[in-house]
Amino acid sequence: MAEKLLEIKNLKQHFHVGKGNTVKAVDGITFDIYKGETLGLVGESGCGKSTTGRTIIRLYDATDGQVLFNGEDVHGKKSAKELKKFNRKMQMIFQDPYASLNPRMTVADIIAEGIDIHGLAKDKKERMEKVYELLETVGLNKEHANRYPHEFSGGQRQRIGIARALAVDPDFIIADEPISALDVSIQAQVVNLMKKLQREKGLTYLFIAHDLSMVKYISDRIGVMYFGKLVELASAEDLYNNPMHPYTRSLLSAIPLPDPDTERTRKRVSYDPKVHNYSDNEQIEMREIVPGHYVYCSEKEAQTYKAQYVK
Amino acid sequence: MAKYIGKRLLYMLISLWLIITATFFFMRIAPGNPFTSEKQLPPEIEANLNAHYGLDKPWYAQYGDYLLKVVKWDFGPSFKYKSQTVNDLISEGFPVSFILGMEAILLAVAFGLILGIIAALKHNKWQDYTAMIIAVAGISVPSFIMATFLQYFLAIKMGIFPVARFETFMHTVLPALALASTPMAFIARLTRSSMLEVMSNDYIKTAKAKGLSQGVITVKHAIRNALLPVVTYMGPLTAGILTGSFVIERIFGIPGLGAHFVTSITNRDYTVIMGVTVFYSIILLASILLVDIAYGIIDPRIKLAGGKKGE
Amino acid sequence: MQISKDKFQLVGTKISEAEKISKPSLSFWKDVFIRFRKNKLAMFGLVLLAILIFMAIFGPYMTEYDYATNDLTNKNQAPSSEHWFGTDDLGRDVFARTWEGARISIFIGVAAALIDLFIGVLWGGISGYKGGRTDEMMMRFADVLYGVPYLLLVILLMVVLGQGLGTMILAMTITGWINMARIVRGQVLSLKSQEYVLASKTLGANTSRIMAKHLIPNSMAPILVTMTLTIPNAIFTEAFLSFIGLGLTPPLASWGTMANDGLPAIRYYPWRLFFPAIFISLTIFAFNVVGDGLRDALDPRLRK
Amino acid sequence: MEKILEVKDLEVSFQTYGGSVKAVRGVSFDLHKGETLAIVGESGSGKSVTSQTIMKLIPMPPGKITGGQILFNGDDIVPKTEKQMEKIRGKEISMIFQDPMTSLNPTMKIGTQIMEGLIKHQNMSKQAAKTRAVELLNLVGIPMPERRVNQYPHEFSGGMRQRAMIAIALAANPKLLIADEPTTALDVTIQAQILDLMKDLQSKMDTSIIFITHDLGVVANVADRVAVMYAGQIVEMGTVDEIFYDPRHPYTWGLLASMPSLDNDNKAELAAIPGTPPDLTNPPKGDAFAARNQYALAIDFEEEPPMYQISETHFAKTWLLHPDAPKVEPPEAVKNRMRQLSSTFDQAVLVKEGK
Amino acid sequence: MKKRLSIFFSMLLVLSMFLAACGGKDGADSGEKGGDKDAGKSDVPQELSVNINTEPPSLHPGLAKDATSGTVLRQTFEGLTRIGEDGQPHEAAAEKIDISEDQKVYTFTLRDATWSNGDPVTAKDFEYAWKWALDPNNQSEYAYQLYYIKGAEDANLNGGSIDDVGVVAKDDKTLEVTLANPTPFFLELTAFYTYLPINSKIAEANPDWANDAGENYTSNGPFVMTEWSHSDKILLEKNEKYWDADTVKLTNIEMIMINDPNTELSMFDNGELDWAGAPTGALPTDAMQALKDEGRLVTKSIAGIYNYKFNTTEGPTANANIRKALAHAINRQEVIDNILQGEQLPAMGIVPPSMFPENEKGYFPDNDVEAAKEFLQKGLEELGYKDPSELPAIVLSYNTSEAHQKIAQAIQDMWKKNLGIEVTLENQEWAVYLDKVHSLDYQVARMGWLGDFNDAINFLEMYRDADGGNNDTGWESKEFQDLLATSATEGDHDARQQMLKDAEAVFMDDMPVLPIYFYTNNWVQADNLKDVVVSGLGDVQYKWAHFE
Repeated sequence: MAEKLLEIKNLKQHFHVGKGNTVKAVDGITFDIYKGETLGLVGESGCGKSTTGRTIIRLYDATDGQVLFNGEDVHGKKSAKELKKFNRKMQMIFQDPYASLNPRMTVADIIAEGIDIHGLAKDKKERMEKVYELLETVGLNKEHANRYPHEFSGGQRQRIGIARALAVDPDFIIADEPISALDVSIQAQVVNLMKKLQREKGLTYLFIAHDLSMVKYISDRIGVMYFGKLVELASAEDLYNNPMHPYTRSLLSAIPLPDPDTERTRKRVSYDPKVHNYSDNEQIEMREIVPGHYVYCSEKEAQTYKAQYVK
Repeated sequence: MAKYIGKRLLYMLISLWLIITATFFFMRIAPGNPFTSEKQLPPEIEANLNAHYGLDKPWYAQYGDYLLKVVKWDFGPSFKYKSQTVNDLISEGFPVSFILGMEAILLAVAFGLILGIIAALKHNKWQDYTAMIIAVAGISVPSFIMATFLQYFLAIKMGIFPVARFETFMHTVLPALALASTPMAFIARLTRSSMLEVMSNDYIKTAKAKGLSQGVITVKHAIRNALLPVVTYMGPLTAGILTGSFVIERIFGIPGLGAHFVTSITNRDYTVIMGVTVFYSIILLASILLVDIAYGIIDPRIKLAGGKKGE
Repeated sequence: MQISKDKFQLVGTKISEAEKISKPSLSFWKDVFIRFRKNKLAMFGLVLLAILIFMAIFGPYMTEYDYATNDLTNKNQAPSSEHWFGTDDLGRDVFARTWEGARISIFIGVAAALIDLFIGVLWGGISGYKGGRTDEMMMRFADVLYGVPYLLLVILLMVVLGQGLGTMILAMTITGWINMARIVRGQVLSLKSQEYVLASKTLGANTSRIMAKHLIPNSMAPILVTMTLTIPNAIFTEAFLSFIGLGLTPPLASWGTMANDGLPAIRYYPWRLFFPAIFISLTIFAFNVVGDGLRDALDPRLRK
Repeated sequence: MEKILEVKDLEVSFQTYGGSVKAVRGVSFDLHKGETLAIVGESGSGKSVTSQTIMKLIPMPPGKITGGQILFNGDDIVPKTEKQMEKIRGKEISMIFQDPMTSLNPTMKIGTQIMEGLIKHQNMSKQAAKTRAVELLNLVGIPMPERRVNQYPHEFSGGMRQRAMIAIALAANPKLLIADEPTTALDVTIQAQILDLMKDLQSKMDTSIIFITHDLGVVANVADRVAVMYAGQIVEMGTVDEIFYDPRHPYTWGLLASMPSLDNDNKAELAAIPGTPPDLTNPPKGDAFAARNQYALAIDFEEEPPMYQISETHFAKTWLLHPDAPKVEPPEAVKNRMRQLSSTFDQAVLVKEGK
Repeated sequence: MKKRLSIFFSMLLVLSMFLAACGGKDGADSGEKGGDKDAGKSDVPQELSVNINTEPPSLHPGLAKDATSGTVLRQTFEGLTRIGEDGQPHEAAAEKIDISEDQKVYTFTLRDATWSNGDPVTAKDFEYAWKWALDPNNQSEYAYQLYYIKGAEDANLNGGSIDDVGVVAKDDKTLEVTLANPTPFFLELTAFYTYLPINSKIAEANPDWANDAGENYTSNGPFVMTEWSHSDKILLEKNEKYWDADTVKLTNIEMIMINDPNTELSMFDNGELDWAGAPTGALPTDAMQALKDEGRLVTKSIAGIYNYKFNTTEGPTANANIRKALAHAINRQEVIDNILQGEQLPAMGIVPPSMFPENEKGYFPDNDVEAAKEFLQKGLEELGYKDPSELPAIVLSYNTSEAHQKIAQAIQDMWKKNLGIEVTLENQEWAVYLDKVHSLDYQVARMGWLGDFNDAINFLEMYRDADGGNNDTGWESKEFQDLLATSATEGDHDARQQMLKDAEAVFMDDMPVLPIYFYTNNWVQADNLKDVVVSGLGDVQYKWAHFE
């Protein structure tokens, strides 16, 4: 397969919540992201998928583990200059199009923020040209540059957010639930735009979402998270056709489909962590059941999954 | 809970110590001393007095002595009022200020809440404007002018109330009114804005959807939640009002604690300065603590405070 | 109804139309202003303030009398066509003194508010943004300053700097900034986890940029409201300090010193108290309703 | 079937500083006993305003019902006073809101919040109300209800809270339940549970439901009939099968086409609806959807389309059903799901003139 | 909880209404009481209400050092002598006073009198009280008032034995006092509060006896203290055991502590006080004109002076001619008429006219601008300036107070108008101010002096030494010192007066102090209140007071 852009090794992110309690938001996850692919990350709210994204981009300092970007340890970086360089390579798109744009700045200033920080424009004129170009890239036009975020609809704002991320020419974009706050019709716009940009600029995405149908559509591979752990990782088709971890199955069974007939006959599977019934001496870890399809399980379960696997 | 209070008490102690220390040194830097007077004392007598009160010792010894006294809750004798100890001064002045303060607080809270609630419920109607004009008028008139006006019109001109002194309940009405006017106005405005905020919350809509009447919604759902910011404001307010007001006490001839905050400083009555400062700080810190506890009672969510959100 | 057939021609999307924003571009502040203008009370306050400031600037020139010249033979004159607001106990024209006092009171108020703003925003911003131990220490310092007797601080300040307008303004701000700092801190605490701040961080923005471009501009609403309340507060404190005798050096007049001088005269020469008192109250009133109006106009919850 | 609710030509507008926003522009529909009507549309399409207007929960001012009728059991709600509404709210019509985090009073025990309605509408004693509250919590599937009644909302998880909201709404056995995006804020698995619960309760209590959502998957799951709203108007309405298997309005097409399918691995570009919904302060001339409509006809930019009836139950508001309109092919994704339904008329019938 | 809270608030509401309602009744009552006072002349209640401004710092005769404490002590205690209605000392606790030839030994024979608890008043009580004050362990700040007694200063300051102090109780009734020098005003001093007796039995058993009213607080004066509510009021009752109880008419005195002149006058007008203004309280200056017009204002001059001190060590005020120019250039009468309005006397000397009657005229005419200009010219020449504008800026300091501020403003204006001298004002907080003045860190500073006893020496001796405690001017003169020294041993009254007069002339010739006015006491009193005695020192006595 293609070369690895990002390697996440045993990443942990624990939050102290007072009285000596810690929340293990991310509890030792390991995966790679290949150049040019889209890796989807799904799970219910609170499972740690957003924290994973934010820790990778260093919004949080990791409790433990490594994030290697092009082989360099992201969290080991120290100097401001190195950090700045890194910030240009990795960017993020946020969930809430209302909260992710500074209401006091014009669209032009929002988009140009990266340009200003990294000094990517020689003068005002060049800066504005870049802004116009970016606006066009995301399907907006020049006239929008001097407006304020509150004048835009959710979908337009999300595209402004994308333009802001693109301004610094990143290689890798973490999209943190970029469409979950948007209407169905607008979701498609944004997803189409992201796919177009990926094709044109060779971007790599980490696409975090809880909407499985859209994740399946956009992703090459999908990771399923449950309570801070990655429980299954496989190619998109494989995950949908052959879900192995019981949690994945439950998740898939719950997605409502826009088809009354299927809905009338659908059987939901619920997930109870007790079904694993692990004993103390069992080694629970990510195991490759078939090439490229990993499940977090015990050796015994792995055998069962292998047997169940249907081509 | 106990642990929380314990921790808070510890913080209180640290704050108190810092306040004591700062006051001690500021006090000593200030020119003049307790024996400064128009008719200067023979230097030998002054030296004698200094020796007697320990003012001839090096500063660290005095500071140490002082801390020890505070710990034993014995602030020593007043330099100026020789027949009284600081403890006497406080224990005689505080009850007076307390009674007056409580009256003022009751007035301020009762009328402040009523005005604020009326204003919020009739947002942008004439009732709102009337209530807010009353409230702002309360803030707009400095207390010494308010006190003088009240005294002049209600006591001297109309003879409804006695002019001054602290004897019967009638004597307390005017000073309590003068004391209450500003906090009442603050409470009214605070209540109004927090009521407006609360009334725009979804759960008010829920209550309305249940078929509850506006009155029930206001009383059962809105006021309690709207009280939170008011309660926060009540902390420092209570401490300030209960420990008396120099201005009001002077105009109405009330033997409260407030006068000591000013006269002790102009007299350079060291022990009284420290005594009332410590006393005030304790009341202030304690009322802030009480407010926080009250907060926890009014708002059941507070116990979970301190947590960070991971996602 | 008859519709010509050629109207049923397929023309498809007019996408430029669909992305067009039909409303005129409204910057945040324009929007605020439009809403503020609808608030009659606040507009009244604004007009009042404008009049007061106008009078503070031009008032002293409207009368031939000087605010500082004594005329003991004409002391305590009631308002008349000669002395519009009467004279005080040294025979000085109260009208002239009132507007001279307006200059000083408003100047003290505004200057104190600006210093409060500067220190408060810096202190509260750093405290809130850094969080943790720094925050704890900085806020504790504010607590302590709050606990130390204010008068003692003022006296020390006067000893160190001597009496004067500057000292007076500093005296206002010794503890005045604390409130602003608390408010800014609260704002920054809630804003710093906003996604647009995170976005700026991921773009590599440093702390000062985040503060200047994101945190402070978005805290402007409560900062502004607090400022409108700081100004009357300073005018107030000045009056209080006059009351206990730590006020300005004469013949400088402020509303506070004038009201304080006029206070004992209420029974005999009420105009000496009435004019400064009414203008203190009107100013504070105006600032307050303008502040309230701003609060309402800036409140995102009340925006629709 | 008995009609429990008839909404006729409802018009609602909001007075804002920027001008008057015509949020609902002539909406008509009816609802039968025991039926679930789903209202779909993107945000700002007026679906929430419509539903809240039925309970007169929109703040007035700035909101105002500028026209139309809401007949509930034959009785017009529009002219009713607040006092009269209090007898209907909670008792006859209940509502569940989108965000269970904010729609419960954080400082009041869950039990008390359920009991309020019971005490108000059924004159229950406190004790009886509490017993009933426990039963209701049990009914909505909250374990250990005896303990839970004394807890505060923050001690409940999101799903639990929505269950509690349902318990509050159902407390007085209302005839109509309005659910305003009740599952949007929930995770998929929790959403599935809540949907099952609602269907279950509906069959037990024979309540009518208006279900507001923008998720077509949810619609397919719960609805008997569907109304598609765009820019303050219902643009298509029909049974769930009619909407999903024989949609006629290009906007409905767009909605269906913009959803990826789970079943096939087709990675072709999604048929997104371009652009942004119109600003309802100045609704565009003609069809509000025209500018975003790839099937727009010239007339769409001039004349608002009339409502056409496609079957007994199926209506669509588009010029494409005009006899003179060109035949157009719906998008690929929609074409794939189209089937011939037996009840469809041979020819679309004009219901009324567009204004 | 929610319920309880709502109950709490409804209670508040009810409570506040209830309180307001029952308050109304109360007010009506107090109104009636006022009416009672005027009714029925025959049986007027002999109850006096006065304001004493502030809490008396100490009611221990040995610790008291201020006017307020003195006011209370003067009513409750009786010294060997008491200043009578005529302003002269009369025998009080002493029945008979013998003075030795050299005027150094005083023998007091006490009359039969008892303390309020029935204990006899003995000579030992006096000896005890005076020696207690002189004992350096007892922190008496006014012990120096006793320094006229032989060995007193030594015992108090220099570790001399307390037994060597010249006061001896020969027996229960005889007290022999030996003075260091002949002191013509000694009998007047024995009426002063530091010279009051202490019930030695009680005091020895109970060092804190003076801290509160009660059985320990025994006194031998016309009244006894029955209640002391700190910072609020002091209640006195007639002392039935007082030897001269028949003279005392008042049954009760209420001394309240209101520190606001306006409030005080308002209470007086409301019938809540029988006296407003000096010496115990104060009148608002703004009320003076009206009170004078109404004919209600009572004025009495007292032995006290309001002056500006000059720093004679540096700056332009080091030049005597400049000082004189400044002194001549002010219009004192105008200040008095328009600002003080209390009929004060312009001061052109430093000893009050009650001691030097010729000082009603003083050493130079008031408002002598011509002379002032001449002095200024001379002064400027001496300093090498051509024009007053070249003078370094003069700073006039005063402690913060409305009256000081007004006077300073008026004088600032006069200096500017009459001499063309620019003066800046500087006001300071009291303690800071005293600190600066005492350490000569000023140029011109306001200071007042109230006589402790009725003798000119009291106004002169503070300027004896440049570093003397109350000099504050840095001024010193050999001639002045010599005159004072010889006067101290001079037994003849007239000769001594002349020496003191000469000393004042020396002082005025150099003008280290700019006298402005001699104080007066101004007050209003209830019409039917008679015979309250206010002495030339501003001491008030209620022994003879009564209502008609």
